Amino acid sequence: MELVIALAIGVLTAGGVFLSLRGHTFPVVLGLTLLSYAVNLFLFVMGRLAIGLPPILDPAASGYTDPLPQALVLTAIVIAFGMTAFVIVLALRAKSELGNDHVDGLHSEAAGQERREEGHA
Amino acid sequence: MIEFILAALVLLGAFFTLVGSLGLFRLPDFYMRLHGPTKATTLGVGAILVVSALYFSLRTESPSLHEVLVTLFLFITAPVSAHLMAKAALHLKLRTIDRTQNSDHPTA
Amino acid sequence: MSLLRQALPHPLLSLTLLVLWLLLNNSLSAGQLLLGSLLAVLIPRLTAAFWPEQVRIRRPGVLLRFVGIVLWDILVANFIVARRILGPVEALQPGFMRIPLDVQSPLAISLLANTISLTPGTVSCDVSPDRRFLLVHALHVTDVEAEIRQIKSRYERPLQEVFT
Amino acid sequence: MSTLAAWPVLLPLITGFILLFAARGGLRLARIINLISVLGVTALALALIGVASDDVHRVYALGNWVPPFGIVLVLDRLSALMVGLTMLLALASLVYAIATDVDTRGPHFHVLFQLQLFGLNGAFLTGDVFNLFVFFEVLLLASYGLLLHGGGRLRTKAGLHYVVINLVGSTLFLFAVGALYGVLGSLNLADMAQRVAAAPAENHGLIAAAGLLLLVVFGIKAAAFPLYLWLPAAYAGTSAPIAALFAIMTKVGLYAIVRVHGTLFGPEAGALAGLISPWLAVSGWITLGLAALGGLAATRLRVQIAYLVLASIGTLLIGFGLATPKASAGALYYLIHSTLLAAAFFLLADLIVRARGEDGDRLEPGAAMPNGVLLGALFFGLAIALAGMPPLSGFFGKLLILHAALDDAQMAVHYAVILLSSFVIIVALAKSGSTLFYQTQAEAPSTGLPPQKAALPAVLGLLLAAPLMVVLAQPLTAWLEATALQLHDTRGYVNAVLATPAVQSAP
Amino acid sequence: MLAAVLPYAIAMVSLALALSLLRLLLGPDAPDRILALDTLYINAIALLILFGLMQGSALYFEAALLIAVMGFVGTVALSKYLLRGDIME
Amino acid sequence: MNLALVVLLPFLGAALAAGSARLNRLASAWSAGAVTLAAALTLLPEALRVFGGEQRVEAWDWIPALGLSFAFRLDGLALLFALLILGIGLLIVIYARYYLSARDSMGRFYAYMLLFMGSMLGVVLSENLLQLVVFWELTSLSSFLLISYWQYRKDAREGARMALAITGGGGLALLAGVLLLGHVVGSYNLTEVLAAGEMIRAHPLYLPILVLILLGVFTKSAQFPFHFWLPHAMAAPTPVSAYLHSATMVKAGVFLLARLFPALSGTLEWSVLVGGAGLLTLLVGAYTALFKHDLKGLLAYSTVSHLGLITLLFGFGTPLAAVAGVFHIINHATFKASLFMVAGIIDHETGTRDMRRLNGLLRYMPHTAVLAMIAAAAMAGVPLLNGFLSKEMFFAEAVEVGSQLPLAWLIPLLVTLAGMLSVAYSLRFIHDVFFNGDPIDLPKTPHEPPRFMKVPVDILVVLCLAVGILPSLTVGPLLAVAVDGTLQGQVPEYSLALWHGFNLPLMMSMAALALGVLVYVFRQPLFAWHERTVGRLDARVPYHALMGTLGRLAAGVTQRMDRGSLQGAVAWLVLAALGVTVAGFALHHAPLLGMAEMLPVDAVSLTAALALVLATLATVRWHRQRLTALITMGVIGLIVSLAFVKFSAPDLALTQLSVEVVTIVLLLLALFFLPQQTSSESCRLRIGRDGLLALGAGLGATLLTLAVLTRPLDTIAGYYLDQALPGGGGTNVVNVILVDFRGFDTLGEITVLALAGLGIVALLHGLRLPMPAADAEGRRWNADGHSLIMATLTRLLLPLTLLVAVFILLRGHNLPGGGFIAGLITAVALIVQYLANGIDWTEQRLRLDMHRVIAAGLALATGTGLVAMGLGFPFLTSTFTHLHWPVVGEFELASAMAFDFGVFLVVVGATVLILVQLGRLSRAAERASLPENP
Ligand code: NA
Ligand code: NA
Repeated sequence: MELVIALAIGVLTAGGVFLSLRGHTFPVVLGLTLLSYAVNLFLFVMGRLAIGLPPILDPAASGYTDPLPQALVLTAIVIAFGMTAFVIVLALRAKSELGNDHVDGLHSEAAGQERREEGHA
Repeated sequence: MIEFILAALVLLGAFFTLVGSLGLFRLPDFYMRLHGPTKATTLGVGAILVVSALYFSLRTESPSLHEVLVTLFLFITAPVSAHLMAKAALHLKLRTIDRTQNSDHPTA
Repeated sequence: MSLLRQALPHPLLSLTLLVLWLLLNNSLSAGQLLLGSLLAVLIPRLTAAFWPEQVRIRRPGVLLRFVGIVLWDILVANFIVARRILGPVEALQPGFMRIPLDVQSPLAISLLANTISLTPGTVSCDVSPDRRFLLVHALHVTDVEAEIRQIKSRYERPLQEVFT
Repeated sequence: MSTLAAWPVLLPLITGFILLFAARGGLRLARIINLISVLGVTALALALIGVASDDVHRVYALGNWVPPFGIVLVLDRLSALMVGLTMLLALASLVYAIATDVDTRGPHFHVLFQLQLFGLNGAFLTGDVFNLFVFFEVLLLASYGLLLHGGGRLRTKAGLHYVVINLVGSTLFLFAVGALYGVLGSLNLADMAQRVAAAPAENHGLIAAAGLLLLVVFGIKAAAFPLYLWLPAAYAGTSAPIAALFAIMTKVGLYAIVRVHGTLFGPEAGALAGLISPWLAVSGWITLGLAALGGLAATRLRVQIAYLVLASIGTLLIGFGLATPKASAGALYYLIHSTLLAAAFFLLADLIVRARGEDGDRLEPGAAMPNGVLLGALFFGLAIALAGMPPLSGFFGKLLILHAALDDAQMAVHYAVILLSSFVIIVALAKSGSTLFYQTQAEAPSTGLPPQKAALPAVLGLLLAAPLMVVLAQPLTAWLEATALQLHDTRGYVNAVLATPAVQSAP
Repeated sequence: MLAAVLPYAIAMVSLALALSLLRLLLGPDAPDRILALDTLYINAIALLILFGLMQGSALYFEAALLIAVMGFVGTVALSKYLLRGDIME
Repeated sequence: MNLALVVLLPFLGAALAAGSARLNRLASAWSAGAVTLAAALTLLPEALRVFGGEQRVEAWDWIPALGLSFAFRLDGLALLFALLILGIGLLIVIYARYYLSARDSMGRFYAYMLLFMGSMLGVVLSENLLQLVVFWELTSLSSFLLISYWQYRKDAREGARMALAITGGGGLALLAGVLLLGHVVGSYNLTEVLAAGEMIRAHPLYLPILVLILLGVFTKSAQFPFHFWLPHAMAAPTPVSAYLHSATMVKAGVFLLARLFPALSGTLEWSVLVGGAGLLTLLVGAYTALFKHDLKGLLAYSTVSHLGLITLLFGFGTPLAAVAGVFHIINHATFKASLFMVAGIIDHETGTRDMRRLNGLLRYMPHTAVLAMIAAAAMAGVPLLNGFLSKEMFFAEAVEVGSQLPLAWLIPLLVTLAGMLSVAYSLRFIHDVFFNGDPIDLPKTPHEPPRFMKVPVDILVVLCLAVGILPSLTVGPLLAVAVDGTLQGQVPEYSLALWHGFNLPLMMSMAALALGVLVYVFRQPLFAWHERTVGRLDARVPYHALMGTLGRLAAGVTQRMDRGSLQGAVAWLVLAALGVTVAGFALHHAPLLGMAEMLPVDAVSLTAALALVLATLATVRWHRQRLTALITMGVIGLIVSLAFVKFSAPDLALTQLSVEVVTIVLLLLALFFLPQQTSSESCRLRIGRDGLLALGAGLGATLLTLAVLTRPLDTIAGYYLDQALPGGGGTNVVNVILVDFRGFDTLGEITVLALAGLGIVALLHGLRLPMPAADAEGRRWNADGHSLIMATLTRLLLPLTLLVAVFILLRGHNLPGGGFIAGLITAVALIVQYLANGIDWTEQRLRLDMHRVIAAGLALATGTGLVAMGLGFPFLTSTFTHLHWPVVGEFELASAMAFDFGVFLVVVGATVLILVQLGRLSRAAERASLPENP
């Protein structure tokens, strides 16, 4: 089972990284979301896998899984949601300010010229 | 006896759930596919929920009826979903299979 | 009366909420009854603005009968639809139906559309903007007119009796 | 249990929601509330520096849950110093923002500002690794809002890059913290340090990998090579008071490295001791080199200053990478210097842009500026300080690091990189200063405006640090040496934190 | 007895899940995919209840309830997007 | 205290001069003079004690950790330099007052001048070597200010920058050298360093130390090949040239040679490096000087040459050579300063410095001409003038040292040649300017300068004569103490007599004089040859080439790295993360995987995992069809939620499910304003690169996960399970952790959410985006805005959903649920109303300012923590109690519940705020008439 989970995390990570490396805002947001799925699962399984041992105290329970990673993941999910919301709105703002939805606000040929105007070299 | 009923109901529920998805999978146009999930699943899920209600009521020896709520919400929300999806499909003028009657569906 | 109206703008809703609360908690304890009643009063008041009009149920008996019929139809419909899904696709004769509407209140129309979607092989697709027709898709229909009559008598009439 | 550690964190949060409640009260009210709060917390922070000087770790167990189970705040010399530094910057930045009406250019400036402080102070004080993550997110999200405040093309693009990179960074943070928890089973820094020291050898590879992953995360914040690419555009693009406040932002990353890695992989960590030193050094060399070249290549003043910030980071990485108390003390001196003066430089750049009018901050000859002599003198002073030339603080900071590097095996490389990059920076600043202030076109009519009177105290106040740190070098370096010793005494830290008792009953 | 049939029930629901996913991947049109996602949610409700029965635990019920309460919102929003583009007007 | 005061007075004076200039133009000149005098007077008592044989040291702690003390030293060498700096400084102050024109700012000039004076005094009076470096760099900075004094002139700006680059850069090398030197000696104090010569020379670091220090020396003293900055520094006003670039600053280098002579000299390396540089500079400078048409250019190269001479003397390494070196420092300072002032007078009175136009000035300014002739004769080494004496000593040492080398004649020959050139250019300075026919086309009619402009020159020329004729009576005592200071007591026998007999050095002098005259007489063919060949060489070329290369390198590297590309930055980030992870494992030779047992796989999990993988691949494959990708993402979210259920995390499942729904709505709201399809943008190469990075990252994540999961876990979790009920009052341990054990995290987390809301409001402020009128295929949008059925049924749902939310909220402490999930349910219930009924309709019915809801939530959550503080417990300390009420029965009240309600409020407020603000964007937008992607 651990191998299955590890592979799932791996695939999510790979997909997330690939999309994060795209040149337009929306795919990047999708990539970041995939990454957050991946890392939430990762963080979660750091308490090790346990089936049928939810950390809800019950005299009849045979044991409990580690509750701490769950609390951390919950926090992480919320934070990731806030971040996703922010970045998607930022993508809109960027589209408005930059005129298109490329992450660098332009298409590659014009990039060099603009960089010079921005004063970086 | 009750065990048997529970077992049968569980299998029935699972069966309908499967049939719903099967319909979704194999029916030839969108409007036909829409029937699978919106219906078969209601009973599928419903039967399983009944089992759950009975099972936990028996096990804890106190009534467990909150499963009813799931059904209630599904009965309200599933048709809304179906309606909007159909509306979207109509708007997009999705193809129907040729033998569909009134396929020019005089505008609603 | 008006004071009661203010306190309980939608008594039926309040009752529903109380029942649901007890269902949710799987409990009939005094505490839950009290808490449920409190919520049954509070939530309708908080959401009163979303429900400005009164929902009047004229004939509760008809309503109960209607619910029974619908549940039965759903049960039957599932088997029918299951058979059709599992059977040969070529045998299916799908079609659209335009059902003229007699009910006019939004709630009644919505409940009718809802019922149609939940029952035998039909899905409500759209309501005409003038609310005079309901467009329904049927998975398998041989006699469209008969089907329309059936729907109108079996579902629309009771609804019209309950909500006018 | 002393509640002192809690207030620099809580007060900004409280001010934050008060400001949110008072949102309808108008800008004036928001300014007054914000200013009063910042003044108060600054005073408190400076007092805390005094309090922390007794070498005691003041541990505050939130929720009265004893470590390692609850979250702790730890006030020691270093955290007090960082909080103090943050508040000084905040004060200058806020005064400048109000004086130049930057806060009118978009909604919620003041709330974001206070919550930024909440995040920063929290990050500096927390003794818990996951809580550090949370505060990082708080300070990042606040910084996104502030960075983008006012909008504009370059700012938005830079902001987008900054945000996306940091979001990937946050993911990495969780991977690293998760892996560390998965192998160590704790989140309290002190407890983790103990567990690292006791870890069986077969876990060392995993711990090292997770630790280095965490270094990458902090490296993004610190803008260490190769993770610095967000910095030049972000700092050059945002509004001046925010760029000034952001001078502390990169230091958060450095602080986290020093605190977290210093504790986890400190002298007690056995085979894992000193895990990151070589990485810091190499990254520092490249960062510093690239920063110097970037500063020389810059064609806009604010980009150049951004690269100067980057250069200071490279120097600091080298300094902290030396991993001796002596070097850390020097690096801390340099850290204070570079933070305050980089901030001053961003504010000054804004005044220069204002005075140059349509010429902006392009490093091209323009019309003579109103109050050009004053601005030129300030520029000269800041350039000297940031280039690390005598007699201002930058020189002495660099000197302390160079001196500490004498004992290091890589001494020759440290020297070559630091001194050559200093040379390049001197050339770069001489060029830009000469272009801006000397090469003016007398016949061109000026479109610029003189500096706002109320904005000058912010610049001058920060600039004052440069001579002050030299004049007061003796007590300052003595204090920083003690701070570095406390920092390197990881055993002391661990013992102090883990021995914290719960409050039994109300006094 | 229940315990004996539960794995089969779960297997059937899993198969249903797979079929829904296939439809989602096959499309061909956006409404097909939306419908498939909606069905996946319903399948998940069944799966959750069955899992609860298997574990003998009522703790998974709320997840099912939550899907029933909120699952349709995604479907509705996606459909409305196809219809109007602007889903909140 | 006195020594420190001597150094500090000019710095204070700089402020005085700048300030007083505001009152009166001349006030700054007066204050500068007064300050210089004051410093000299302060020095006087100390100087007397040095003449009495003492070495004065004053020290205060500065940065003890560094070995840096605020320390001053006055011995003979320091005294000599201090006197030069103050004495010539005073003369320059007087001279400059007449030199500067009405449009030059006197305040600025004198302020810079005094800054320089203080810095230079600091260099020569420092006891601590690090402090010496501080002042050393200050001289570079003040020199920059002085050279660029006429900032509107391009040559001034460039000359200043060049000087700063070369001398400042040399200063950095010096700093390194000094640090190493102090490291070797164990102290930066001269007293210790000078006493440790043996040890230093034997140390393995000796050569690096020597090279680094010499880099400082050679750049400062304009030694070949760093000499070229000095002629360009001549763009400075002439008083500056006279003061800094002949008499004092350029002497800082040779001062340091003298200063460290006991510590560093006496090795082969020293002789080769110092001597070699000196000799080359001597010759190159003298040769170039001859061909300069600019008066100041000639003097500049002559200065270069004389600095080379002094360097060569120290390079000889013998005590007698050091004596000659110190002596020539004095002599050169006097005659060269006067010559520069003369050049300034000529420039001032004629308007040009071009010797091709300046002719026959003797007629117009005879007094000046006489002064010039005497000073030039001193420069040429004519007997009875001071230059002659030191040059004789130089020739004698050249012969002496040369005789020990294989080619004994070589050095004497070369120095004679240099002497010859020196005579030739000195002759040219006189003949070409004051004789040689009539002036050509001068801008002004020349005449004598104001009286007091000549006084400083008078004084210096008198000194040249006095020293030349009566050396022992005049310079003797000063030279004696200076030499004593230089050699630290090892003073050799030397004689200052005019006549040492008819010896080889005298013959060399005579030859140089005679040959020099000849060279000048037959200069025409020589000049023509020079113009054709050597004259085309420009020593700046390597400098400009270097600077050009540096600039191109900077631009190239910076452009390559900082290309403003997010993709590049993210790629670096991924690469770094991968690299360190691999390195972490690789460097510690520990096994990747552990030995812990794994759980068996079941078919359902496998199906779900497969579905997850497929959905992920679909998302990646179809990321350009954005809506499709959004739907496949929904699948992933659902399966992740199921995984949470499967592995015992009901709270997480609930949270993930709720967040999923909100996220879909959020992304759809945004997608409306974005292109619905992404244009193909990536080339194959980039896809390949990104694919590799992605694969690496995926593999890394998989292995990292396995590495952890195959190891046993020893965690602090047991404490939470034990304490949740007795200590936290709840049975849902995850919730107790969230609201109690780690409530502070949660407080931060809701702050993040609040910040996201506020940040988004700020981002959307004033944002206007065109709204597409049709979808991607160009279909117009459906006309029916709100579905009747949806509107009606969702209104029905609202109270029911709120009830569920309350249920989830209240049970959270004991069972799965809690404020966050309840908040999301509530938010979704409200959002659905917006979706179904529109913003206006909903807002008329929901009169809640979400900002205030957020604020209230934060306040409530923080407030519960503060209450605990008020009771004397730490922030967020929780309490709970079980109450027994009649009828109601037993129930629990926990402060954590109030905290959780705060969480609830923030979540509701922030979520609704975010989505509705985003939804509102379409109100501000104009409907575009045409679809965006036809
Ligand atoms: Na039907
Ligand atoms: Na909208």
